[in-house]
Amino acid sequence: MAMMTVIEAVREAMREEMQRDASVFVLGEDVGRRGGVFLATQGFIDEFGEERVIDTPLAEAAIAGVAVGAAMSGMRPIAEVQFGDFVFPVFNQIVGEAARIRYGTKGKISVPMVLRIPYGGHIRGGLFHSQSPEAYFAHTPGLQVLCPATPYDAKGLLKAAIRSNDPVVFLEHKRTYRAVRGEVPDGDYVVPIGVADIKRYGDAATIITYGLTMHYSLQAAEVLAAEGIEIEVIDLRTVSPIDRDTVLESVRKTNRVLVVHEDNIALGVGAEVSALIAEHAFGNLDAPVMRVAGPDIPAMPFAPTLEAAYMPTADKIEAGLRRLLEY
Amino acid sequence: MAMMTVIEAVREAMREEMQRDASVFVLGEDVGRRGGVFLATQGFIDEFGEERVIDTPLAEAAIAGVAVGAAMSGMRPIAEVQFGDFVFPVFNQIVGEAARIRYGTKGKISVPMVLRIPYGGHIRGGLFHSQSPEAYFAHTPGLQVLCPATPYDAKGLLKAAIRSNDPVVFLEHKRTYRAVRGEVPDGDYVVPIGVADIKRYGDAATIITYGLTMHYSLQAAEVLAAEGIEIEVIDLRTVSPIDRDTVLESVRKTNRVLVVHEDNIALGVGAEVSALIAEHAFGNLDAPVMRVAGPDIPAMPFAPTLEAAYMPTADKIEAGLRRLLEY
Amino acid sequence: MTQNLENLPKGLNPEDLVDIYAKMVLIRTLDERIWAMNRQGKAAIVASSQGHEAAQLASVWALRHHSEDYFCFTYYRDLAVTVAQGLTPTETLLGFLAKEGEPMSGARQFPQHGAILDKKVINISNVVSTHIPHAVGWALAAKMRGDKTVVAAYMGDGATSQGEVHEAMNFASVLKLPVVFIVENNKYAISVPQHKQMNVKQISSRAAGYGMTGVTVDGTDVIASYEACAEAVERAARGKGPSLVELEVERYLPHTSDDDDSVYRAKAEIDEARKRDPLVKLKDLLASAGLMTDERDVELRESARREIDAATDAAEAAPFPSDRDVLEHVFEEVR
Amino acid sequence: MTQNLENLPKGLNPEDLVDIYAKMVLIRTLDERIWAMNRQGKAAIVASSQGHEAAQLASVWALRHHSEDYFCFTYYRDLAVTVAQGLTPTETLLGFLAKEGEPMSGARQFPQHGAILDKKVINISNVVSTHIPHAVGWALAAKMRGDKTVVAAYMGDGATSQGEVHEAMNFASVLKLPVVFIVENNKYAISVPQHKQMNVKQISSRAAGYGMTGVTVDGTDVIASYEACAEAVERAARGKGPSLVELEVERYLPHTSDDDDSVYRAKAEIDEARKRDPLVKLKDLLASAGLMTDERDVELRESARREIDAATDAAEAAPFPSDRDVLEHVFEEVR
Ligand SMILES: Cc1ncc(C[n+]2csc(CCOP(=O)(O)OP(=O)(O)O)c2C)c(N)n1
Ligand SMILES: Cc1ncc(C[n+]2csc(CCOP(=O)(O)OP(=O)(O)O)c2C)c(N)n1
Ligand SMILES: [Mg+2]
Ligand SMILES: [Mg+2]
Repeated sequence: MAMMTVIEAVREAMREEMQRDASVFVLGEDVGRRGGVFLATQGFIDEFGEERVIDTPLAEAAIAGVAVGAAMSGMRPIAEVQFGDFVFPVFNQIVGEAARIRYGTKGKISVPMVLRIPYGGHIRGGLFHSQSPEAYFAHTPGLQVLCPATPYDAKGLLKAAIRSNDPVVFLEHKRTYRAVRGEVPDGDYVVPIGVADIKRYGDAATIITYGLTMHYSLQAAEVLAAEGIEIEVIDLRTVSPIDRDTVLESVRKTNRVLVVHEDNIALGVGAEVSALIAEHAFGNLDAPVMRVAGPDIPAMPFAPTLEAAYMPTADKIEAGLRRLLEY
Repeated sequence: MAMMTVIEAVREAMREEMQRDASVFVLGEDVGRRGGVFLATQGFIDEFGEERVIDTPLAEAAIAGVAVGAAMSGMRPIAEVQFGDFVFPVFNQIVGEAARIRYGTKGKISVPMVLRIPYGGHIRGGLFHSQSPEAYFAHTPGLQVLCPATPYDAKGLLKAAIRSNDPVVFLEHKRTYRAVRGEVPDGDYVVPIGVADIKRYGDAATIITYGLTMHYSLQAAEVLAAEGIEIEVIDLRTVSPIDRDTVLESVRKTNRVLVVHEDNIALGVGAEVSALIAEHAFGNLDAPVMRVAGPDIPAMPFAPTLEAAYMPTADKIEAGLRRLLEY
Repeated sequence: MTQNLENLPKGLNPEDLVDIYAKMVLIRTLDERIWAMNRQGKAAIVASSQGHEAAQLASVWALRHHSEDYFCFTYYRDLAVTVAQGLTPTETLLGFLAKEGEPMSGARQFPQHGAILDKKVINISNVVSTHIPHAVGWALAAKMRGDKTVVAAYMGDGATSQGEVHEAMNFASVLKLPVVFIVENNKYAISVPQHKQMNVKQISSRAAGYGMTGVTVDGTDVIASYEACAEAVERAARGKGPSLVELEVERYLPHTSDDDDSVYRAKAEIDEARKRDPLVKLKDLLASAGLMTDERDVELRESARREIDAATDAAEAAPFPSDRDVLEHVFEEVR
Repeated sequence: MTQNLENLPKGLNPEDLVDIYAKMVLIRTLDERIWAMNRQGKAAIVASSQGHEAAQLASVWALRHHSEDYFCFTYYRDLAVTVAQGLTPTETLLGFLAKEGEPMSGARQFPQHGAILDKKVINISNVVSTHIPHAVGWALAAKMRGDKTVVAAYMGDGATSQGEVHEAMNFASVLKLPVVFIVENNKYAISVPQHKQMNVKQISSRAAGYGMTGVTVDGTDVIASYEACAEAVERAARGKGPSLVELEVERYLPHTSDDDDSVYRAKAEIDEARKRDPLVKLKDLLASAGLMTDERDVELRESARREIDAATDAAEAAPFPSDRDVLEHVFEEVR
């Protein structure tokens, strides 16, 4: 066991997979000598050479599209987009193409690629360095969308993603990169795609969340625990396809659900969670499924005061829990 | 009053607005001499000249981005994307830029543009000519997303869209273009953005839908009406922002809701409708909010047998209603 | 004619020209049949290759003769490439009729879309130009693995306006990847004529801005097309990076069967273009070299018609695909 | 120096050069202050203009002297453009400190982002190159309205790899729009050197592929930069369409305050680049022409320092914006 940060876990996962499998390579802006703007690939160019650590031109559509083409031919590219806000140029290739290639060739071609995206706010990123783009991808059949919150999950899920024979959108919350440390086992392990994790057990209500707000949710749960109220916290980890079983089982136990995410509320991942619960656990609910999420404004303003107004922090989650419990 | 098709209504709306306001112009591929591939701008180049009816290079990002720039400077461009499936290249400009410009300049610049997108399937369009992209836009604060189903709504909403000072994504279902005829009043009128329309009154259950499946929903409602079961059919018309009042009022009356759309189910517009109802009308529900929608496969296969398997048609909606009523 | 048969480009023999002509006859016959079946309401959508055949076939022969291995990323108008690569007329027609057994996508996609890996053809998408980065990625993978594949990326003139083409060409040139970008310039993107698409006469003028070689030749001339493609294929094969080959062709029919070109294109222009018909030009060339007679030509056409008739019957007799697997192949495992 | 003061390009007078020098001193002082405030933890993020000033200021003077009206679509490194256009040092610093009263976005955005319409500057987005189509659209609108605006679209070398730049340049050239594409080529996109971004030495080599004029000049040389920009502005103003002006500049500091350039850039390279410092070059030129003395230079620097000191105090004293309006301006009306 070693203590490491999320960015270290990400780096370790890629390094080990590149050591293990010669078909794995990374491409993106500044991934070479610079080691990526967040240093996810620090040292890689020395270890694996320029051929497998490709500094690309500043062109996200090509990064994604070239990765798709290489993956179609059997390589396992890991493409990096520098910030979640710069991800829209890849939509044509990822949402329009990668997601449909297996289906559109009736299974003859697969796209075993990973698109890594540092995302999310509460880092003074302002309007164009704070985006949470997961819902766009989660609406797209054919994509697997992962949002790990801890170093353990980051490493294990990234390994699973690299080994998956289908495209993965891998979202790494920027604020967790250095702020979140945790234990990571020595040696090889994977965290299965599509399986949620109960990060805290409780019976009074269930929070369903992922990413940075998973940590804020745990903080809010601690506050209520001090009052003897035990909240269950489910970390989705994979936001598409959603792990219905884990979610529904918890709902049947606690009968109250708060969905929490940083992305804006309208058609955020929480909408699908709420709709699924409505469909499959209607009879188990003692209160409406409530949502605490970013407001429906473009994420997220730069000034610290404005950013704080946007961000679903522990106190807002706590307030949401109290509303839910009082219903 | 005149009887016309949806495509005629679209054409009339644009023509009248271009006659009324010199700042309105159209741009897109083949909109000139060809009159657009669906003939939405037929005759425009003769009436308004090449300057206001601009045949562009085959470059959707530029079409959208140039429209954004022109709109920022006070023009009212109507940009056309030929098919909903080719819309991903505009995401950077529409989702990333147009949606945030008012917010990011604190109201100093607005983007009064309309992006017209023929969309949807059941026309033998296959995997890349059948897409329903509305949910991506509906997840984006700052965009108004309209999906008219009838000639009346198409004309009135398009006029409202052109006059709006904020960007509008205007989705026209391709199958309705020639298949749906209806009465359209003579002279000028607008249908307000953000207001749903009850297309059929009933008390047994509410269908919430829009676009082509609005017509299929009415067909299903007719079948049940023959058995004395009256279904209310709400046509959202604007899928973002959603008209909560109309939706919630109907739920309070019928206590049962079926959401119907052609787009795939996961994080489709129906998810947000379901989540809103859960939040605001929990106590009014006698049954879970159910969804009839496209399956979570890339929309939609080409062979007629496969297309039929995808499509939420009247019989599938009828079956959904019966499930809902039996709960 | 730019060349006589004494002076053919390296790698191209007179027999190749005879073979190419025979293929061209077959493909034209097939193309005409498909168009007719659309007018009969049997084929939902068709984009004709008529006028592009010489360019397409020359490129395939150049790939065969000048690379150790190759792969084709085609677009919807490349019927001559797919057939030359081995898609049979029956398989082709199964695609146009969306029937069971269609080999590229199982009739999930428009005709000519999907993949036939054993025949080295991929055409995933209807979204114009999205395949150009794929082709570059395929070439990158080949280079990384050290195999000798040269990748041909086909596109129309209209496609070159797309940002992804710019990004992909630049990317390929920076990494010196074995790609040949083949532009079939028929001077129209649906209804939009070249001068409204770009302010240049030659699309190959873009190549210099990427540091690669660009050339424009008469794409109705098999020999000129072969020569230009062969040089580009050799450059790619020798590790000298990508090239841009612009082949000036003609589009004789409307953009697709859904289009009506009479509203934007003068009949006189099409009549003029017919004078460059690649089929006629190649036949005349072969005849003047004593390699083709009218009798042999009639034989070829009749044998083609018989083959297409049989394929038509087979395709019409086939059922539509069963909908049982419509939920399959979203992911490796059904979820 | 490429020119002496007897032979200045049309429209540029010796007094202009003195004015430009004074602005340059002010802007360099301001830029250094901002960087220092980042290191003190006060300014969250900074992209320095140091090394780009001559290019930026020359372009502004060319726009002023050779168009009836103009508009600037800038990018994050264009501090000299925004200040030359009238953004005061205090306003600038309010932006870097994200304080109330920040005029471009109300501190919703990174510094230098948003709009100051009365000062003819828009810089909406941090997403590289998205503003290039906007600039083209603004020019289209100007042309449609018949006003005489010339639009300057600023970008870095890295930005030119984006598909949207290709699409926008092509679009502008087809419609002969009054745009000047100004590429500030500092040979790096963050850490990626030019040869990994493109396989050409001169980005202006792309212009021919769009049918427009392209030119590359020394962007640390005010006079050469002015001349190249002036010609492009005049072409645009005369309805002759867009041009691409590549200004070869230097980046003296890391990409932004978040970057560490020592891992990818040799110190010797930066030392070498310092020899082309536009500030030093212009001072030497003016001195040799008798238009600048060391005393006057010291005066300029001290007055700049005083102005920036006062601005710093004012900006530091300002409060952060209140969060009351955080939900406003999503749409025209709050919904
Ligand atoms: C991204 C995208 N935009 C628009 C279309 C619609 N469309 C299909 S083909 C075509 C014209 C293509 O012209 P060109 O590249 O010259 O090829 P050609 O058909 O002339 O061979 C257009 C606009 C599309 N399929 N994809
Ligand atoms: C679409 C997009 N991709 C990546 C980034 C991250 N990024 C910001 S600036 C930059 C480099 C830009 O280089 P260049 O255009 O040469 O401008 P310079 O900073 O050198 O002046 C990158 C990669 C971004 N902001 N937007
Ligand atoms: Mg063409
Ligand atoms: Mg640069």
